[in-house]
Amino acid sequence: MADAYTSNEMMTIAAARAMRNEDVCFVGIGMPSAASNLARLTHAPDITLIYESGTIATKPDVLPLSIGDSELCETALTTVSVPEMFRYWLQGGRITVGFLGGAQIDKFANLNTTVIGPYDKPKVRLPGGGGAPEIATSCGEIFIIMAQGKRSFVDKLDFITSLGHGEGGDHRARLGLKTKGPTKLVTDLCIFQPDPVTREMIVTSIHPGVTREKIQENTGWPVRFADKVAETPTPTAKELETLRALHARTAAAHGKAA
Amino acid sequence: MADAYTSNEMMTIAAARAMRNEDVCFVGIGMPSAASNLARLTHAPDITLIYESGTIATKPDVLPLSIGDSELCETALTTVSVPEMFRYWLQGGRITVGFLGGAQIDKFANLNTTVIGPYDKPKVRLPGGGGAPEIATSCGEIFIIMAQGKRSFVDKLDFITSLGHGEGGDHRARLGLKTKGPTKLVTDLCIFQPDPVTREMIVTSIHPGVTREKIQENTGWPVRFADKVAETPTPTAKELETLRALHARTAAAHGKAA
Amino acid sequence: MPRITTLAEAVSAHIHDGDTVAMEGFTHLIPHAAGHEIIRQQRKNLTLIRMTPDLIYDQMIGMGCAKKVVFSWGGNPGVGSLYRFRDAVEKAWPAPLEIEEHSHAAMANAYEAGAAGLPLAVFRGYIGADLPKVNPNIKFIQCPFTGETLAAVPAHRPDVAVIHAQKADRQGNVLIDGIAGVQKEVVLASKRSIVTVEEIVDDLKPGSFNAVVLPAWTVTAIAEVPGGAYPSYAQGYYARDNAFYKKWDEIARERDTFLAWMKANVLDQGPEIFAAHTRPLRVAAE
Amino acid sequence: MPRITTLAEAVSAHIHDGDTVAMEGFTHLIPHAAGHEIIRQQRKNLTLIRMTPDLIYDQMIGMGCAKKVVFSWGGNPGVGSLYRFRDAVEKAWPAPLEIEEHSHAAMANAYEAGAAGLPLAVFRGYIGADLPKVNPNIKFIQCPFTGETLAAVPAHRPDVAVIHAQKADRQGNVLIDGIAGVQKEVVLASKRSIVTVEEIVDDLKPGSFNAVVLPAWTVTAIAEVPGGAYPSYAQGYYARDNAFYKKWDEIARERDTFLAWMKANVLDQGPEIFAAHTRPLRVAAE
Repeated sequence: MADAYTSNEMMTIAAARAMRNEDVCFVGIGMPSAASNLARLTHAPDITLIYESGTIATKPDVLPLSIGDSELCETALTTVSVPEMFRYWLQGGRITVGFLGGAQIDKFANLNTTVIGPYDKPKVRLPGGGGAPEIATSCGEIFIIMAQGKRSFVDKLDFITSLGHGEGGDHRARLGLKTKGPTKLVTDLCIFQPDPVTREMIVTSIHPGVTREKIQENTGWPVRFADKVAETPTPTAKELETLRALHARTAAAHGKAA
Repeated sequence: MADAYTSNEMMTIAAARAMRNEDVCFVGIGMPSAASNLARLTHAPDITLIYESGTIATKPDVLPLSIGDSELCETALTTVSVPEMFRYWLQGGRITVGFLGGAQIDKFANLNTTVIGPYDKPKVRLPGGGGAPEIATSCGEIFIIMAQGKRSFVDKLDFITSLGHGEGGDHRARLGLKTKGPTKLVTDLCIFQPDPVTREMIVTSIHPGVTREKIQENTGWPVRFADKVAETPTPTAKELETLRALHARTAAAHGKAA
Repeated sequence: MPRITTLAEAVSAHIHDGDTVAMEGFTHLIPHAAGHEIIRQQRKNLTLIRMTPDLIYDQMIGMGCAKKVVFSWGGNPGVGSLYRFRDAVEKAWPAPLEIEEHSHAAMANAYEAGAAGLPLAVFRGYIGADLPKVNPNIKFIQCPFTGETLAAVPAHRPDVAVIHAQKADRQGNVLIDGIAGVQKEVVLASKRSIVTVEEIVDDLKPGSFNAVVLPAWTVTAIAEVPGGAYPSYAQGYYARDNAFYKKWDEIARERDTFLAWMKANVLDQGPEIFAAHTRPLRVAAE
Repeated sequence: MPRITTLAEAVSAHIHDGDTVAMEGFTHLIPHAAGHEIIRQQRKNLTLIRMTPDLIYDQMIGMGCAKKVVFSWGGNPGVGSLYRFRDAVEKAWPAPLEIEEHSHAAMANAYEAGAAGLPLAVFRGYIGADLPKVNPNIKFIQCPFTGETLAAVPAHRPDVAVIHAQKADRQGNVLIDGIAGVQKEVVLASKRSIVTVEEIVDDLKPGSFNAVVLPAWTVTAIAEVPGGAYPSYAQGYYARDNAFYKKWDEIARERDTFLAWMKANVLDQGPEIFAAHTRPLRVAAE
């Protein structure tokens, strides 16, 4: 059995496992970056990582703090302009998996990273959508990584920054979309996947030691569980070791420049 | 006085003289390329020459046969893609002078390089417009270089490949254009410039030894002459020498590769 | 030909109160020294365009230079909030701040369209998103060939572009290497442009025929400001100071610590202090 | 990952009768060897897209591969006519040839739009020109912000792109250096792609972070064909044979001289003959 691990590590590792060697991923900063690079350093060595700064097929040795650290450019196959990134690569339909997160999510995996409160008089002004509105619709499918909590897993979003499954059912198709939208929502407690018909995100795998009650307590809508819910395999020693080494290298590198 | 010179040399030299040191020129192959580079090698050393192959600020030592000879790339400040050339540089309004020529021209300097005869059943299928339709409207002004003759200087074009002054008067302005269109038409016999009001091309300078009758004989519409018609200064020794050396270097270079 | 001059003269000559200014740099090559100079010269009522208004706009907003920000992501990358930006939006301090908000795709396309001399950018965007409800500058058009509905935004056409680049030659041609962001587009889209560079050299020595170069005649003014992108970075010159980005979180959180930092590090200084940031890394590279 | 294979196999596997094929190269890096292989494999009813259908399409049209050409300039650059192209358009020899004619700006924008996954390209074009009267694929739209009328053409989305490039590495990443034309765009716009290269190397060694590179997963098949662009050129490998372009004027003027040349130099040969054209210049470069 592996060492003790944090729920954050479990979340990152569960997300990394979802990624395939042949994927072309549009990676955001933070957890998605850690998960993608963990996948690359473990079971998916040939995975293609693309950051919206224009760096294509990067293989960073440490995690970038920003979306455009020099590490990304130096280890990339090539670096293109940002308009080209959004036109040829994202809109061009060349990305198989996009990663997203947010401040709020609803049961159809729509996301809010714009405002808490009314748009014109926000209680909290969040950073905004960045690439998310078009990542959500242009990538083949979307993986979402978010720690669960009642303030973030909400019944109704204050603002739809990026589309998930909209109002559910065939809403994406009715909007003319052929991409799948969110196929996985990985949290610190469990993994959600969309119901094939209603497209509501339902729990399909629960992380070790987590109860259904705990999941419900941290979710602002009545949670649905799949008929067969799996237990997420615990992190392997290799997964943990690789992730921790990556974080240690990153901390050392980012501290150094001070 | 300079040596004897051909009417072709006079035409190229007269066109070169029209170019200014501060111009940014979109250069086509053949006479425009010779004239532009002659200007660069004589009175306009800092002129910026751009070829539609994407080569910006080229300083070729020999004239290219094609629009994309390696000489252009090797001597350029930088080389951009062809979509970028047409979007950022031509459409972006960054070109002060465009050069055009054609198989047919009318008195408003509209040009035909598409077909002789009906479009669907052409008597002669010409190469087509290439960059001309947008060069004609996007450049600050247009210089045209064409040898005169009744078959090319016609009363009515078989096809309008690129707009000159349209039907004359304020036709360009009515089409929403702010660029000047053809401001100079340099031939082997004379120089035409547009009448300020009607925009008909009228003769403003006649090459040495050429008569008004000869110009009319080689023009398919009743030629108008300006109130004051100048005599084009004969080529200087330096102009002729530079042009001939350029052609000699070019012939040697193009032959060599055989 | 651009005038090669001092940063103070370039800002004084080309940026006026009320101008629309776009200072770009996608994480890399952010023109921090130029931002400080604009603050020192107390420009007011600027409309600031930038995809990622991070520290540089946080500082300018907090010092009262801006009346409006056009943007797509306003945060401290990898760290968190921009407190001065939030204070202006949420509490109108030091002044109310108007915002016009887009997605990255829209902003990148709007710069591209501006560089291309078009009035609008057309792209597949904003599907199912709420921004079109709050931003009247997002419209939709129909493709006349397929009937597909596509998003449209107006092209960006700033009065002034401000960027930082690695090198200019003495004729004023500018070379960018590495993450090029939208820097070329913003210069080509703007009426005027100011470029700060790490160094002015005899020969740009681009490594490829297709290097990212802005010809001299597309640039209005150039100033040599070594270290001028700090705490952002200049590929080949010095690294991003990730630790400072984290430190900014503390500095900017409260108004008084922010103002004290700005006085000590901006108002009482000049562009020459940026050179200090390049030194340790320059030595390492030599 | 692209399959690294022979040219014959790549053409056989990926180009079918009736396909829409775009073979690009703006003067530089024109895929002549691939064109010859398509002729040898007797493909028929192809719709051929190309900005400048010069010698390569003159040969394919004259040998009966094409039913339609989509183009913007059909000539022998700096020399004159394409006699086989003209013979097909003017006299339907060896078969009638449908044409769809655009301007360069429209073609370049249509490739760009194809690469960008859009259904159409929007640009300022065709003002006062006659092509919109004869080409129903040229339409006009109105800018919803300014009211300006702009031209629109459908994006190019070929079945197959064929290009020549300097290098590929063993993973199948492709490097283009010098005049890059629309080659990157045509590969990204097409369903499949065949790239011939001068050489396959261990390391692409791009000279700049921003080099023009097609990642392996955007390319379908790669074949090493040294000299494969001749009589066009490959920057850094061999020069354009300008004299041959002039000579083509004589060869192609009459049907019988054309057919004789094609038999001797194409039908009775294989892609390996292209290597001969690189030799003298390779030696010179070493």
